Amino acid sequence: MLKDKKFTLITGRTIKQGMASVSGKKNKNYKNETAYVQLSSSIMEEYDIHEGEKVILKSDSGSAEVECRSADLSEKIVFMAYGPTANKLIGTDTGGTGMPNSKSKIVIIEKKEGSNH
Amino acid sequence: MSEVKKYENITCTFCGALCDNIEVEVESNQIKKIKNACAISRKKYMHALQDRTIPMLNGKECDYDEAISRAADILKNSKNPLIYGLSSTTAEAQKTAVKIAELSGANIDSTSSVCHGPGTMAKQLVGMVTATLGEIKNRSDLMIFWGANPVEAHPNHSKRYTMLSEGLFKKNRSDREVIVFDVRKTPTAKMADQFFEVEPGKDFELLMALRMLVNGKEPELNNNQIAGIDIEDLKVIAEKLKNAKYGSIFYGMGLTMTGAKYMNTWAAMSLIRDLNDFGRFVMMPMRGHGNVAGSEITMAWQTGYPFAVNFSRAYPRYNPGEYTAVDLLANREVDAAFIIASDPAANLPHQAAAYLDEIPTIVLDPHWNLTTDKAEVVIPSALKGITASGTVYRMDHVPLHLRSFLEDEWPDDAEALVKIGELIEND
Amino acid sequence: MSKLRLKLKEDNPALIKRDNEVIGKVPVEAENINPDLIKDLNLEDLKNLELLVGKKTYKFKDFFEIAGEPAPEIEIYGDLSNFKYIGAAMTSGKIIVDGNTGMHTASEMKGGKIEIRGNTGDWLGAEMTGGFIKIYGDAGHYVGAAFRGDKLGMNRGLIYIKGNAGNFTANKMRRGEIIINGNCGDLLAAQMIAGSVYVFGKCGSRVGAGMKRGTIILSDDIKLLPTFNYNISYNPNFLNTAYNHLEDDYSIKIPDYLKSGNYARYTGDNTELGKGEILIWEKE
Amino acid sequence: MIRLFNGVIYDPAQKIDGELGEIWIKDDKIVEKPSAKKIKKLKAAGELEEIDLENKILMAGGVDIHSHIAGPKVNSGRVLRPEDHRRDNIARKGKLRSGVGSTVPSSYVTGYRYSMMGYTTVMEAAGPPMKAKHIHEEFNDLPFIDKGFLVLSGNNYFVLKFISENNMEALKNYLGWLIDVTGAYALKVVNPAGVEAWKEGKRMRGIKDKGTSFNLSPSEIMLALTEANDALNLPHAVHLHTNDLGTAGNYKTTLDTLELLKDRRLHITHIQFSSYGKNENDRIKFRTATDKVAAAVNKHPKLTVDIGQLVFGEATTMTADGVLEYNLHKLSGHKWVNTDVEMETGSGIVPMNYKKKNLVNGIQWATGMELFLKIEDPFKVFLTTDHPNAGPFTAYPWIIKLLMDKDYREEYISGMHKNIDNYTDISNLKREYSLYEIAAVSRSGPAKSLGLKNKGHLAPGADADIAVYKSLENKDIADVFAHPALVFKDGILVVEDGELKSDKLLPGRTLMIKPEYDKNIQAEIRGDFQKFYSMSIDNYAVTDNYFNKVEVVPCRSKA
Repeated sequence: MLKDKKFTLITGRTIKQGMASVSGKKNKNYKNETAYVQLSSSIMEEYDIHEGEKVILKSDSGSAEVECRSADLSEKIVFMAYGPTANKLIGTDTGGTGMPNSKSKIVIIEKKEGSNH
Repeated sequence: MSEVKKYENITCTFCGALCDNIEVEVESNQIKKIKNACAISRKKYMHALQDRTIPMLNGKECDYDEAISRAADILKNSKNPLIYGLSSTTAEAQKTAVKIAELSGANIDSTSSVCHGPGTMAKQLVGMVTATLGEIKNRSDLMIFWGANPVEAHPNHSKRYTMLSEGLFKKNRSDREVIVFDVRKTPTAKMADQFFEVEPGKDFELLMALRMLVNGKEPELNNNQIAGIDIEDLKVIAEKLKNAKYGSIFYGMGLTMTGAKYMNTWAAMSLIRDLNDFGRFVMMPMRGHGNVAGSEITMAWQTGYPFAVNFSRAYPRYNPGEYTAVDLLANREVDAAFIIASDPAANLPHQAAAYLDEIPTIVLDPHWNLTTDKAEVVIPSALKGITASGTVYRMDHVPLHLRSFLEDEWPDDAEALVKIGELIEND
Repeated sequence: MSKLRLKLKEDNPALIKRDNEVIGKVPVEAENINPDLIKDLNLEDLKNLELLVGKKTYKFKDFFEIAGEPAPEIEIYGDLSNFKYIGAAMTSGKIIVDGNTGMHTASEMKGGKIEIRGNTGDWLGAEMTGGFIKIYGDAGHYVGAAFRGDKLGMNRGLIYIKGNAGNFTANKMRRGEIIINGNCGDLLAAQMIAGSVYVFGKCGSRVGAGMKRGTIILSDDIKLLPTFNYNISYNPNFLNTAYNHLEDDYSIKIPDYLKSGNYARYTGDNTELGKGEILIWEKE
Repeated sequence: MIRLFNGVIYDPAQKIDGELGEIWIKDDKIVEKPSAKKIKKLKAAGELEEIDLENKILMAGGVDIHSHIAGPKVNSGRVLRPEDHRRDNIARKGKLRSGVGSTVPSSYVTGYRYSMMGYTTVMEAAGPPMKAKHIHEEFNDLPFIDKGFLVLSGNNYFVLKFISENNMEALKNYLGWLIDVTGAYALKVVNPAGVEAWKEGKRMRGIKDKGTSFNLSPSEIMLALTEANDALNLPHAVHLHTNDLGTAGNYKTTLDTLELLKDRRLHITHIQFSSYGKNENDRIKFRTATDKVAAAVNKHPKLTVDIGQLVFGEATTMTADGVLEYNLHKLSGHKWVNTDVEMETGSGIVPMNYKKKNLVNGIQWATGMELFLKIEDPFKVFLTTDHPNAGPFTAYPWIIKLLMDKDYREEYISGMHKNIDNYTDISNLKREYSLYEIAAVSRSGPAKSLGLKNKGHLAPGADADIAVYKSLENKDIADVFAHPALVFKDGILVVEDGELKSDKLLPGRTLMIKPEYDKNIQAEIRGDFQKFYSMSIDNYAVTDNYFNKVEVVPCRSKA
């Protein structure tokens, strides 16, 4: 099942991402803390996604497999802790400013093949 | 029996708030107790001595001096190298990195370009009204957090400098009104008196509308809303801004990374400037890395420019978008890279960081990270503020001196850079 | 009339190679590709003119096969997308590039003509004070803009782009004309001081942000900032005069539909002087 | 040793006015002429370098008493203005580092350009104590010149607190401590009470009214600070930037200030900005009021001033006087930086372009010139542009030409606004400075005012900081002073024919003082400090690692 809704991907700090990043970048914990996406619960419902389920996020610059968590968010945005997974989606266009679109990338959500909710 | 030593007023280098009230107890070159540190800082200290890098050449362990001399060779022999990072090292190391950039005709850029660099670009257009953190603590009656979430990124900020601090004229939380503008209800928003949810990417429109209202003009409306906020609410906000005696805005990546990028900050800076016609109003970037402010400061006194500097003509030139790391890497314009105290493989867009696999890359860092995986040369170093001393600049440009309190087997960043510089210079 | 012809060598010192495979290109600073300088040289001097490749200096002969003779008219063949400053500060003569060029093409140009039969990079014609620039393909960001911190962008001259242009086109423009046949990025004419910009395709967001004076003519409807207000719907006389001038003097093709019908006039930016105007052609 | 002979010496400190003579240098000092026997020995050993100056002008190295060259405000100005640097590039040469110039040059270039004019000592005019480490970091990248900084102390919380408690002992100790822990050279007072008022959102006029939450008038603050300055035996007087600076009619405030402090040691800086009259009914509010100000200066026995001469062209105004920069921003519409520093000071930056044809700018220019020409004693008035406020320091040679050449001055005025004579009397002033007087206003005077006993003169014992200029005959005066024939710093030849000769960076000294005070003051202020500053008092001091090459200048012997 595939929906074509578009979301703005917001990347940002979380306290756990911060704690993990100073506890060893190569530890599993850092990877885990930067490889999930937060969605509004209504979007989770609409897409029939369960807490902890893995989905694919896609932008015009790349895609990433991430775990879903529900959060108090507007339906227009999805949130990811800043890190290597989110950076697969961001793309390198800086529009002449040096700054990539780290909080304004448009993404879509695809359910993982074979997931059967 | 080994002796327990106690150190007070140690500065934590994790974030731009640079809390300088950390207390540590040390025994047998190990940290035994930590006081006053936030959750992130505590982890940082506890992990400091683990996962330490060793000198490596092409994936094999080597002598420290071998790594240093290979680094010098790479920089010397390249046509257009990039030196990048700098935000988590000392001013002494930053200065020396600029010298190496000059000697090797390199591009030098800090993490500022993907962080608060846009705010600096905006400052170059309009200027900026700001203050040190203590000034805000002592005087500010209205505090605004815009696209900034210090509760998670600068955990002790509110206690030391803002909402919850004790100031000279403003004593506690009830002396201050707090408003948060963000695209999501962050933990910081939950501490505020009011939270306004901004439509993503519409900060510019919102700030421009506020400028109009503050100056007694009516913005043009389509549906009585701007950026998802009702015009009547906006009018109330504008009045509050005008009536503040000493207002303050802390802004984060929510302003610098979205929509109009540096023009967002331009709009905010213009608004704050205008507000000084009514009362006093100041603004402050919530600088992320411990010494990212220092990277702009040291680069500026040596080159005249804050970041995105090119030395191919043996004098400094400046242009974000041209000499910035993401552009240089993504456009495949550099033929070598020297990463100092930073982890672009984790923090830059994937395709930009991936190019580091293809060119000779040197990493100078005390810990293994995702970029050390890509490095031809790894140079270990001592830990800033733990096993190495030096200078760091807080988000409000207040300098602090770091004292070391543990022993290390590796020289610090500044020393490594001095050695590389000498090898290039005396060639 | 004599001409100089330069053809870029396929293998040249700017290529970044890894295991003999080209993985990137170092920028080449080519401000010496300038008719003012070249026209009076002998062939030997021309071959030895310098090109800066990153920090290393090379010569024209390392990069180009040279034909013809030094002359005020220069034709260049090849993909020069990593060549910066071609025609920068030129005051006279003519450069034709059959291929792409890189950043700062014709920046600070004072006179003469430059024609790129491909795409070009950022900062095209930045702070130019005269001359005619014609781009057959797309241009990058900051067309005709002011450099970082400067007060004035393009100040006289004309830039015609047949393809698309990027963000910050006409940033702080002071005088002159920019015509974009295709689409344009965000923040068109931000902080514009005066001059005219035409966009015949679609336009990104935040047109005219912070503009003081000047005129922006758009063929496609856009969402304006809340700092602009609507005045009137009319057919401005001066526009036909301007269109005729562009067609007659510069052979620029103006879409016929724009020559009639009404334009909606907005003024702003009302956080600044508010004397800038945006004219948007109204579909019937 | 080095022997400089056949030079025409101008050394006002020794009252030498253009006498042929010679100077002996050993290491970094000027020394007595050795005995004939010693000279013979030196010659035999090849250890004597003799340089024939062939009637060239010989002066001590220049001393700038007031210039903004390092620290947070200057650096913020650099960042603010990429357009200021873009066309003024200096490439790396040998071991000389690269940089950029124009009104706010990078640190290395600042050192180069002072040195290339024959200046060897410069005082950074205003440092916020809390950011003193930054100043010292920059000092270590500021080659070829000796330097010190003036620490801001006119609006500090503890200053205001102790004065309002009438606790003069604590005030004195606090100021001693402040100088000590920041590595400063002297006390700088900027718009006393007015900066605090700006931070409180208030405005003040004159020096008598009380307007801040500390309930103090500028007069009370100035009286207390000048008293404490003397009690500490500081080598330099209180270095004052007056209240109401830059506003029409402010000469009254300046006269009131001079009257208030008529028997105190005092230095008023960039007094040009403090000497404006006012035309109530004219569209142009400004006029010069230099007659009255110069008369008061001439009368005051313990006063020195520097001018802050305006220079037409680009400038970058920067000062601790926050409200002044706000006013300049409102007036010009130019970009504006303001930084309030907790518990201590304010600051602001606004770029300017002074235009020769602009009447107000012309009046400001004339105000400076008139003061130069009306203040009688050249040991009382010093050459500055308040760099980069009224113009860049690189304009000094041009200003010297204006002072020395009446005809040039008159010709220059004829190209200014046609109504300039209605607002100024510069056209009536016929005085011309002599080389002796130039040496006084650019070397001996400022060195004496600063209490720098080894600077500004050529007597044995002085630092071997020496400038040699070509003879003025048939030459453009400005060109002569812009391109010294030779410059020695610490006895080392660093400039030849106006070009840097040294191929490596020669570090200058950091000048500081260590006044006596009661060290218990730190415990006394600790409570308030820990509460109301945002950093710990234990991290406040500039530690020794920031000092590369220091000279501690002795305080005055006790009266």
